[in-house]
Amino acid sequence: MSTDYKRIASDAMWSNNVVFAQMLALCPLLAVTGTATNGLGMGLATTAVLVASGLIVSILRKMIEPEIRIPAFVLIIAILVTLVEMVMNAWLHDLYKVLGLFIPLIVTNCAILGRAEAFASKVKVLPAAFDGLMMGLGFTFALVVLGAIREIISAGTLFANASLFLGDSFSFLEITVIPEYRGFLLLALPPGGFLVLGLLLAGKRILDARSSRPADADAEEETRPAAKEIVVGN
Amino acid sequence: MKMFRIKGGIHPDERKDLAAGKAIETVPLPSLLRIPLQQHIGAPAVTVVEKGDEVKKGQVLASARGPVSAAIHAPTSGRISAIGRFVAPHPSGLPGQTITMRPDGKDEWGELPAPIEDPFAVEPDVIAERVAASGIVGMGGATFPSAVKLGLRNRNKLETLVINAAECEPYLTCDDRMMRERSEAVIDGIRILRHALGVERAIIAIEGNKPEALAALKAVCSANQFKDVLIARVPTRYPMGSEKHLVQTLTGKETPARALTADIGVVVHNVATCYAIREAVRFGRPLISRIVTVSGGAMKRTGNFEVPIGTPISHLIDHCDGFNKEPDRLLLGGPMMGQPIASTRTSIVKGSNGVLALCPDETPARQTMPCIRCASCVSACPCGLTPFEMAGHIRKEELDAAVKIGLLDCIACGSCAWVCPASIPLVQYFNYAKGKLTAQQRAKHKQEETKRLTQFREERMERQKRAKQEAMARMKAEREAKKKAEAEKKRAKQETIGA
Amino acid sequence: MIEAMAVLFGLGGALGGGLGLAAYYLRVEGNPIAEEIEGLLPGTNCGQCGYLGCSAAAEGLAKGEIGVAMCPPGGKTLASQLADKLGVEADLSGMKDKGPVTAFIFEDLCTGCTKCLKRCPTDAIVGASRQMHGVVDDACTGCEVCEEVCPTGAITMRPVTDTLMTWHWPKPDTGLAA
Amino acid sequence: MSDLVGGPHAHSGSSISRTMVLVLVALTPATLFGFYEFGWPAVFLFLVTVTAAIAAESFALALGGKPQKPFLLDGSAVVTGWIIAMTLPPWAPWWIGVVGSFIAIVLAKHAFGGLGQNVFNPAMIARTVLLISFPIEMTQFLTPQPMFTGGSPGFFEGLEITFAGHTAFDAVSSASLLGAIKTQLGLGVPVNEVVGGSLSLTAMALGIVPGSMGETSAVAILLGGILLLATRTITWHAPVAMIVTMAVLAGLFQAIDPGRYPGPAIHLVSGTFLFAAFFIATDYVTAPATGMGKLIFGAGVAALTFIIRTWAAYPEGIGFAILLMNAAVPLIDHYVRPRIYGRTRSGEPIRYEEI
Repeated sequence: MSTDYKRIASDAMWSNNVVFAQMLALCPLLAVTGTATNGLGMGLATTAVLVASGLIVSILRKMIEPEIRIPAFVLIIAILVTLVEMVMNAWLHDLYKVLGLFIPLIVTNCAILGRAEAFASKVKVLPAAFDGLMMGLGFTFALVVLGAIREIISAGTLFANASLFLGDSFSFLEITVIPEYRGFLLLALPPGGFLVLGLLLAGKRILDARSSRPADADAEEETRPAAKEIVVGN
Repeated sequence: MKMFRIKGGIHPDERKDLAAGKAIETVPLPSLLRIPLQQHIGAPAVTVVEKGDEVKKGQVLASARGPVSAAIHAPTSGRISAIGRFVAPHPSGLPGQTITMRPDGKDEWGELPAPIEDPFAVEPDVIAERVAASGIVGMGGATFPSAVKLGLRNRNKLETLVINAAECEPYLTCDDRMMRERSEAVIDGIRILRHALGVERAIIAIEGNKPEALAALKAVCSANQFKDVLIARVPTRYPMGSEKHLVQTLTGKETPARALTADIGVVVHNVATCYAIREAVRFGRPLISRIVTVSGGAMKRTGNFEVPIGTPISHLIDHCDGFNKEPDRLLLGGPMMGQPIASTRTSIVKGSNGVLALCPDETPARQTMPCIRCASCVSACPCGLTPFEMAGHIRKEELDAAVKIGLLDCIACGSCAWVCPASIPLVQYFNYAKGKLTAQQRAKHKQEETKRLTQFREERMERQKRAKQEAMARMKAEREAKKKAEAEKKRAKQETIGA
Repeated sequence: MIEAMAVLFGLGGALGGGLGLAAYYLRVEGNPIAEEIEGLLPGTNCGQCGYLGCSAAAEGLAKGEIGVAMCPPGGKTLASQLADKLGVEADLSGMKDKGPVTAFIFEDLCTGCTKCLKRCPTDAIVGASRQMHGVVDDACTGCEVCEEVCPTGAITMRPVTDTLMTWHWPKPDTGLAA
Repeated sequence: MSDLVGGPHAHSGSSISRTMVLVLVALTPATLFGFYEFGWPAVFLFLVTVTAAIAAESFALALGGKPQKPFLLDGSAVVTGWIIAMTLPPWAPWWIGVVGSFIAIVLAKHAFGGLGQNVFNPAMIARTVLLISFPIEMTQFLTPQPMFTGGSPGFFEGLEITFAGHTAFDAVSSASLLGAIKTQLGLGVPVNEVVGGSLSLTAMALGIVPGSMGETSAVAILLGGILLLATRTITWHAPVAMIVTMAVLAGLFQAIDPGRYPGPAIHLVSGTFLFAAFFIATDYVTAPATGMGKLIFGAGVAALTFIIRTWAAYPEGIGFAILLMNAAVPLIDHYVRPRIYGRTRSGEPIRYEEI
């Protein structure tokens, strides 16, 4: 396994992003991204769990028999999630009320178990924790983007109620993008989540296709003379 | 007579008026005749003449091979100038074995089998034998050897002979003209066929758009008071000429899938086949010419022509003064099920009922659009299929899925593609899929065969190796035994010396 | 506190025991898919894939040691079949499909050395020592083994061309419905 | 000679654009009546919506790298835009039409692969999305003010209503009949009193009632429907199944409690029902392919509509009913297929006992 931190970061943020590339964790994704603030909260909670679980799984990786690794990972994750839930209930009660049910559901977030299984259980402690962090940030990034788009279109605001979550000093984040907006309710509803996610995925594919196109063009350039030779040969 | 409805079907623009009024003409002999050995369904015929042979009209050029095949006879007298591969009358334009013959212009008959004076007095088998010897095949286009169909008598309990005179393809009028001009002979042929099959009655099914032919046949029947021939006027609807649908219209019975109409007691013969059979039975003449409709908007002169088998299509077109404009498509057969002609150098064969030169306003070539699921094809399909769905599967190469929903029950009549508002070439999709499936089967068969061969070879190698080892072991044993014997001898010698 | 620990310990013991038993009794050996794959391969053991025979190649495929585009006699068709069976996405666009080929022997170059004859896995080459050899098209799989062993370069692979018997309509142009 | 072309070499001459033009012709009576009833704002909204549909189509084609000309000329975008306009409240602001058209064409049609590939009826998706997202704008119906009468807004006032959004003009806004029944029932007023009060059935059949632009006049819609049936553009199956099912269900429930359930006549002539029966449920792409399938589809739409109208929150629930049945179409098509010639329904070859 590589401990190329740059690579880990770029993988997690873009090319192997939990949402945009692996298409995991769609349940919390679609459910809580009605606003950017919710997305941010959910994303950070998940990041905390990812970092901690990566750390612990990596530390214990030599002790855990392969036969029981999945129950063991689940146990670790479940305990971490319970801790996070308690922490949020205690210190970020308002956000806790909004996210509610979805905090315990982080346990079943397949991205976390997936990272534990595919990465943390195979590498040293530091890269595992770093990967957890970057994956979490990648997930947060996706949640915030999705939440922001849905929020802007559905309500015309951005990061509404951010102060509830981050404290009053962050109230500058709360922007009303389109004043006197009538609202486009559909985007706040679950179908809106699917629609925006679909469009974002399409957008990513277009971007990826564009960045890989020059290589293809070169390849074509190389094969062309060969084809000509054959024609001449005939 | 009570008719039964068939489902689906279409009413294409008939365009029969282009040639329906033209009496049958004979075409002068061309300078060369090219006679393919594969003019029928089944195994190609085997040549019995050689290059340079002088042949007489009606002489056998190639004989049938195997149970499903048909003999081929010389259309005129002349010299065999070549036997080899030549462009076949087939859409692919690939070559097939062909006999090339140069007519000597004398048109001399050779020795023909003796006419059967009273066909109704002889055993049906005698007639079947004569039909087989005369190389007669189904002349409606399917070209199935007729003698094989006559043999169905021994396999199935037959009740009815249906004469297919529907001629439902647009443009084509060759059967119509034959029934009008040679009605006596046609009826006679039908009665001979009825006798040969041993059935009670024959029903002639004519589409309502041929009233003259209908009247002509009726007149013959009533004049002679034939009780065994019924004439039925079937609705004008394509594809009425499809054997199974014609039988359903007349009897109300559907032929079970993957079965023959004979399984429900009905045998269908084309009306032109009946005429050919009569010629063979009454006069001993083999099938060496047929009536062909030349039509289409791009032809200068249209008409119906009696053409010797093997006549190059270009000769026929020239005889009709050529084209008045560049044809968009040149077809052998009708516009619905006919095949494009790869080259006008190919010839008229036993199954060619028409040569059509269509101009662009007759064959609108249009852009294929996506399917909008309008289901016109579903209501047009006479076989109860869902063509748009089948084509969708085939487009995605899901051939098995297409078979599952009935691809192999498709008769390729083209009704679906005719109605399709998106101009999707549905029939070509189906032909492609059917062909590809056959190719896959062939490949699989070959793979199994080669696997068997490999196994066989490995066993042989193993055997050889074992045999070699055994031989070596034997040799070694022998050597050792010899050594031992020698040593023994030596010892014995020494002992004797010592003693 | 004590209760939480007790519950977790209890659950751990019971479920862990169950898992241990499962790991012991439900062990899976062998690979059933290899046999299915072998059924798809040509079965001529020509060895062009690098394995000793088709059965070994099937094992290799099942283990994922080799890509699906490994069998020249099978061509693109086989590769896509294998990809289906193995449930992998294979990019076959780069794989040039020569289509089926069969061996052809140039008469004037053949010395009758019987080298090809001995190597042909399907006995598709006929002939005898010092006599011109010929290929039985129906038995030839186009595995190219003979081409490799021929000392005079008298054997070449020719694409199988359509005949009236094998030709079928090409797939129509999909038009705008792409 | 041309390249190898497969048969058949004759064609009926039908085409997608021909079909679409027939649909447009059939829509014309209802459209003209709508213009007459609701005046200039309706005309402007109609023009905006259709133009937006064409623009959306062009945009989506460019995005998908498809050729513009054949797809713009096939007329399907115009039909979609036209039908959306028919289902909008006539004085709705312009952006309702634009948003609706883009949702229909880009999301409901081209995201699924374009012409012929969409699972759901684009116009109904647009209507449903609009209804959910902009409930106020989408339920503001008004009492008809026939054109060139005193109550009708003039050309410039019409422009103002459609484009500036503020209704300086004094319109008598009211709920549609189904909405009114729903509200009144909630207040405890029996159906017969609501109906007996202000609205007569003849007015509803003619279309002199509040409602969407093209849906109010049963007579005009029937005229178009008959044209479609006569030209064999549509088959009778889906409309008849819808009407019969609705009549039976509504009749049944009215017989049980006339105070609670409105009768068949009201259900049939009000709202989008007839319009949907002839123009939406018969959409080729999103309806089953066989006659039997269409019957099931139509019956399903009517039953769901009745359920949604009667017991759910949306009195104009036919859009949901259509979309739900659209989702069931692949299933219907899978199980309901024509019997193949020579085979029984189960696909086995026919057997005759005597042979």
